[in-house]
Amino acid sequence: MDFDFTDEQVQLRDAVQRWADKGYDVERRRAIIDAGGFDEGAWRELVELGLTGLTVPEVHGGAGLGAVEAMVVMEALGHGLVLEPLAHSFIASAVLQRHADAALQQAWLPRLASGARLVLAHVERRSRHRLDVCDTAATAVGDGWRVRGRKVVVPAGDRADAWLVPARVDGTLAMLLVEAGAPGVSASGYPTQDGSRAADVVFDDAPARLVTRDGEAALAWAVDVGIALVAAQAVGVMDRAFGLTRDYLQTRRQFGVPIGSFQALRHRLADMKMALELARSMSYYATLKLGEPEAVRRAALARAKVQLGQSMRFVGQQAVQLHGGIGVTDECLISHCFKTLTQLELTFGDTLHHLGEVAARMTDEAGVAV
Amino acid sequence: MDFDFTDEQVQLRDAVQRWADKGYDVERRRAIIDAGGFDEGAWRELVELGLTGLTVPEVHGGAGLGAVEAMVVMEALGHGLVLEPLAHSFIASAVLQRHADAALQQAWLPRLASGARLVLAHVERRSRHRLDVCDTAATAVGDGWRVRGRKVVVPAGDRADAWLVPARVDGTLAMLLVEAGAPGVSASGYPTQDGSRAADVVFDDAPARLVTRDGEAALAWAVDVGIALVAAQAVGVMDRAFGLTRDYLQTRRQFGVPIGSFQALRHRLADMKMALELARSMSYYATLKLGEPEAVRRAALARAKVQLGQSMRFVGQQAVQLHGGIGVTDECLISHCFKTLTQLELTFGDTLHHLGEVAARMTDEAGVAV
Amino acid sequence: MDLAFTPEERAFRDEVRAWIAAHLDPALAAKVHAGLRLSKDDIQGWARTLGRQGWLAYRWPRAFGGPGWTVVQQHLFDEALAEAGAPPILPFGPVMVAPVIMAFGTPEQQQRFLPGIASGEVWWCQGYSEPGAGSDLASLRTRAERVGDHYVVNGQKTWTTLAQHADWIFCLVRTSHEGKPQTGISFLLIDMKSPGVTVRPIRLLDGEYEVNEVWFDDVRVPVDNLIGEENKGWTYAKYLLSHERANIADVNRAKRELKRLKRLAQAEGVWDDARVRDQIALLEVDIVALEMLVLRVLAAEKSGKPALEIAALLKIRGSEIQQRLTELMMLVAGPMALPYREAALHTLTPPDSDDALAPLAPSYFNMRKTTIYGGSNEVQRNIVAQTLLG
Amino acid sequence: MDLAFTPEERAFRDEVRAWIAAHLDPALAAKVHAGLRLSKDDIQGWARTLGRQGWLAYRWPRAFGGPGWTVVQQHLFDEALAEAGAPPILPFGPVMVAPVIMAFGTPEQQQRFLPGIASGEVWWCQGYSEPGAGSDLASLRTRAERVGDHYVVNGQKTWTTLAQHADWIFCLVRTSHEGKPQTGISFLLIDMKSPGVTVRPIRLLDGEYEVNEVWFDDVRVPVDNLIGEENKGWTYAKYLLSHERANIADVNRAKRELKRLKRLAQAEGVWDDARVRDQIALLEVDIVALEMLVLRVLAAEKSGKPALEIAALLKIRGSEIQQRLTELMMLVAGPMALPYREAALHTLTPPDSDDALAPLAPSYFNMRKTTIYGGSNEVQRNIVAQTLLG
Repeated sequence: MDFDFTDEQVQLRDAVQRWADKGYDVERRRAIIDAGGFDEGAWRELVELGLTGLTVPEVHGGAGLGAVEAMVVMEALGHGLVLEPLAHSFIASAVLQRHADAALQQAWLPRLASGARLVLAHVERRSRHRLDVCDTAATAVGDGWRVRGRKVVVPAGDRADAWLVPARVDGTLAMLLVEAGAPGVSASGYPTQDGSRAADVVFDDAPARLVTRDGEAALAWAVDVGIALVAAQAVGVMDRAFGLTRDYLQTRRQFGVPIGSFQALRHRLADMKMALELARSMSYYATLKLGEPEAVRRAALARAKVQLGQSMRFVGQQAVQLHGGIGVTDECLISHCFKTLTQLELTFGDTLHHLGEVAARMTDEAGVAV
Repeated sequence: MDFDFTDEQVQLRDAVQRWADKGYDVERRRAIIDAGGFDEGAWRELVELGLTGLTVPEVHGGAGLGAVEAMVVMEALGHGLVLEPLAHSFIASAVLQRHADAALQQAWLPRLASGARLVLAHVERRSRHRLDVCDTAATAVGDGWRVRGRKVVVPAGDRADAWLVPARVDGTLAMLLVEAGAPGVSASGYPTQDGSRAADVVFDDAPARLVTRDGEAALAWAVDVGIALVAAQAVGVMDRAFGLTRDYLQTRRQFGVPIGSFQALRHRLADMKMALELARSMSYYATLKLGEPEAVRRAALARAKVQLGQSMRFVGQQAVQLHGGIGVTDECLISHCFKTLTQLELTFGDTLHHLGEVAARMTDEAGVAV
Repeated sequence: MDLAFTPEERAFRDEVRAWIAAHLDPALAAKVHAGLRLSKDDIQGWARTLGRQGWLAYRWPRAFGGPGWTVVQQHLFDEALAEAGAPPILPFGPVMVAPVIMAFGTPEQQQRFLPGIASGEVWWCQGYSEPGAGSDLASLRTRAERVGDHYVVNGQKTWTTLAQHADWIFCLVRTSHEGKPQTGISFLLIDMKSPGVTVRPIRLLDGEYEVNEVWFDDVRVPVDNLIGEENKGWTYAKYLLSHERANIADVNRAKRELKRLKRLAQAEGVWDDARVRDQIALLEVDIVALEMLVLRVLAAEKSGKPALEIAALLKIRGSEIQQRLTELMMLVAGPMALPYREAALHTLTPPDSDDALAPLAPSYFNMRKTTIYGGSNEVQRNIVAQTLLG
Repeated sequence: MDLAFTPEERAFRDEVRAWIAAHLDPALAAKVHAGLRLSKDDIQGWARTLGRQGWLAYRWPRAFGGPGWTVVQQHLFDEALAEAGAPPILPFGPVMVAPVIMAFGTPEQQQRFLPGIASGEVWWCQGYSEPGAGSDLASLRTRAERVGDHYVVNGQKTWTTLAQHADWIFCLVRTSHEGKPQTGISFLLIDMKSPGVTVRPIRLLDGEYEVNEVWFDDVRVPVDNLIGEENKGWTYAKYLLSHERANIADVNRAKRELKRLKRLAQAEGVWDDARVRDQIALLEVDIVALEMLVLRVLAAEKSGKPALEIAALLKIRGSEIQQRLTELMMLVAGPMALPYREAALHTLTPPDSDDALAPLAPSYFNMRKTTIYGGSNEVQRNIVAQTLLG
């Protein structure tokens, strides 16, 4: 049992954090939001930092690193409030490695490493957080496949090179890969609440490659990996929000004293610290449980998201509250932290949804080990 | 719309409060707890105050007063932490007036007024808070009835003169009346957590009189009346606990100052006040909604119990917490307030149970008027 | 003790409901029911409609041109407006500055200012807060120096709601540095068209421009615009605060929004999801309890009794509930709440369209203000504790 | 970064589990699993069993007769004890006074006192709190005056846990009134059989006698019983506080109690009640998160890094969870939790009997103490805030 980071992991974190601090400062971020929420230049920089191939095996041109390194990177990106959805490169890498055949891996893993954007497109208009609601359907046509349906709120969905698309095949779920530019594909993008970008993507008998017929397992895997990544990102955002709030309490003066001298606010900050550290603990837990058998893994990731959801809401709301009026302005970074946390809570299943998952998967046992 | 008490209601409240302050002081209360939780002398004094017949019609020897007067009395008894279950006299009066035939009313309402104890015995070992779980059964024998079953946690159940007993007849619920001393009846009493008294009562083919074949409606009515009474009692207890806590914060010194100067504790007291006033509001609401048609009434009373349950738990726990070490001693009255509030939360359905009732009865509408 | 309204009160409610139904543009009501942002014309147009009927200043006594309604009638009217989806009545004119003018203004000032407020023609805003003086209002620094028959005002106000549309602003300004900070403050009315007044809208976290910074750079204000005595402004501001009514809890709006939440839950297919439904049920209980609290305060006012100990709780609870309402609506929409669709925040879209969900998250964001402004809920708890403990 | 224990650690766990299974009386374990009250013999008998094995003082270094286990081994042993239903190890001897004696006692004092603690033969209690000095420990007034080679002690302690069974008490006493209140305090060991010591058990809200008042009336204590230097007691007490371990969160007990809660929910027929089950699920998340927090602190200690910023959170969260556990168990029992059955609090009854539910409400009542003692959670939040904000 060990929660230390290796020297390499610390270097990785520092490198990403340095880039975010210097290369992705508040002004650039604001410009990216104004320009629609996704920046090709920033993405290229992520590629140059080697991040898109971080978890791609070395034989396919990646760094061959694992879930802990992905967590370290996501936490740093969260702290930097980076808008570009690198998490989806990690998710795609995980799904392809576990579920795709050798040819598809050979075709796509190197492209992922070199920066191609392969994005999970699983949310539908009526699915909310459920993974079993899927109206999109796929049919075999000759030696290929066709996909028909509509996916929504796909991260940077109109800037993707391809999408991983769950679709029904004869009543069960499959996972397919559809390339941008294929006939019958159209994506309409828009900004999201946190300033990043998403799109609705329509597949009108679009040609596709089959990733796996066991789409249920592949989607569950994709979402669990996604939960762990979102957890790490959220910890980074909360850490930023916590630090900003602590600073504010120490510098802002009212009634002739720093507001950090008021006991009610001091206790609130202590409670924020509690929420942050519980969330950080469960972010580690989420990442370290990804290797467990599916039943254990799913229960664990659901637990993590329940804790993360509660912490995100509390930290986000209280960070704004403790900033007072300035906290609700667009100018103040804390409002961006708050909106990012809100968006992350709604991503890959919200708190109530995952509470249901925990309840459904609960056994007689208790503790981290089960 | 008017929440003023009439002069008569104020006099009634003052009379009960005076009796509780002087005649039912802490020492007497402690002696009653030590002696088993029910005192015949105290009951006689309640009878002499005219309280057992408060809601019995004047033609039957009562005062002919209504639900608001019962509420006023219960709040005063709650404030006085009175152990004897007067609420059940009001419940019995309400059930008999609404559901019993003239003969049964003639037989029992005058006895109620003169102090006979007729107690609702509806909880069974496996029912928890549900009213539809009932294993006790009744059968018609000749021109009478026989009851077989076991009821538990019946307030002062071994000191009752008779019980109102829901029982199954041909699959539906009926309400019967069984007299103490009848063959086949046995009651074993015990103290309860709040220091009052209860009993398990076994009916072994005990002879009974039918109150009504519509036991479902009668039981729902009994419980709704009970909820309103418990709500009022709880407001009295919370008011007492709140006052004790406020006094303690003003007098107890730590670190050289009254602990009521610490902002975190001051805000907690403000939150207790909030919980108390929301509860008081919903106690009024509960009482004033008793006259509505059954569907509206049931939804309203469930709402009231949800608010009361939350307030009771918060006020009880925080009153103890703010008292510190002394708060968890038997000697300190605040611990008795806390235990009483705990017991009241578990009486006539707890918070989660009634949340379910509210959810099940929810309509498109909103507000007090619906 | 009775929950029911009198037959007269019920008749009154029927009357105002009918009038509102006849005069409120259904398209405008639909915007309100859909949680859309309202334009200046939406708000002021409706204010003028009410003004023509004499109902914009519905809390005013007859002596000043109000309808002279009882507190219960006022509540029923407020309820009828909310349930019909009427645009909000901005409080700055009729609710905030008008009572001060009535109580402390000269007859000339009353004749000069009150009619424009009652008719909805003149848009007022409030100049209290300053940068650095949030909850600590007494530390304000905007100063007014008497020069002949004018004050010369210099300084900055902030969080000035909808000042970008305002014709007039009522300000607390510093006219003296002697004594305690509170004692050197005066209550001044300033024409927003005066030379030297600059307004900069502040973009809020939901993308909207709802509050402003207002600068005063050697703004000349006639001494006739001073309310009451110089250096007594703090007293007038406190008078205003102590006259804030039960409607600070905004419970009628909460009832309307609860109905909207229920409609949304049905439309989004989670009305039968036990977990979501329990959350709605809990909120329903909260709102009923809040309404009962409001009714108790109203009933006390009606009987002429003070109910301040309870009234202080209304702002805390009301704001928490407004926040929870918007939070739950957003959660009901799930991931569909995430797209930020600027146009759909202003323009009606079909109720079953994706765009209809666009206002939910911004409303949730916007409502964070309710526990901050008008004295943060921390300050409110200080006030409650002060009344309880001294 | 790894959640798994090493093979050596797993082997260690197997070993201690097997030993506990072989030595713990199943009837005693059943009492613990049923939440019953334990007698003096229950507690001390088990302490002696551990003492004979050398494991009662399981956190001690080898130099003082402990097993010299790593922090992870200590945690695994604690977990094995909890899951097996072993009676608690009272901390006053092995965890509280012993480290102070090791760090500041003379070799003679170490030889005199430590063996009796390690063997479980000598029962210790803690004399810190006084009436009027709860969270404000430095204001204590029990005084010790040096008279020849004795101190004469006068005063009163309170909240002294299980002092009615104790052989010795370690006390903070005032030996000087000069300087700050903290500077005049000394750390004194007192034989409870000394003339002038009076113990009065305090009845708690659950009917149990768990804490006591202890009076000192001209009690003569040899100066040999002074630990360290006179007037330095505050330093030693603080040393002790800073050495409180991750087990202050009591997470292993929480895991056992969560399993008990689940058994209860099944037995009472509410395991499939969605509302109750959600509450249990939420608590399961809380407990996993708490365990992760504990493991992080342990791992930091193992790597020799301080983790005090997180450790300060453990007492707050651990106590809240203990309270919620007992609260939910009581709620699961519903009205069946209401009978107060004194005998059933001490004596095993069939698991499906009504009596088996008797301990639930008293446990809930009893657990209110956990957010009060050892520095109330309000004081804990002060401490956390102090480290964050200064």
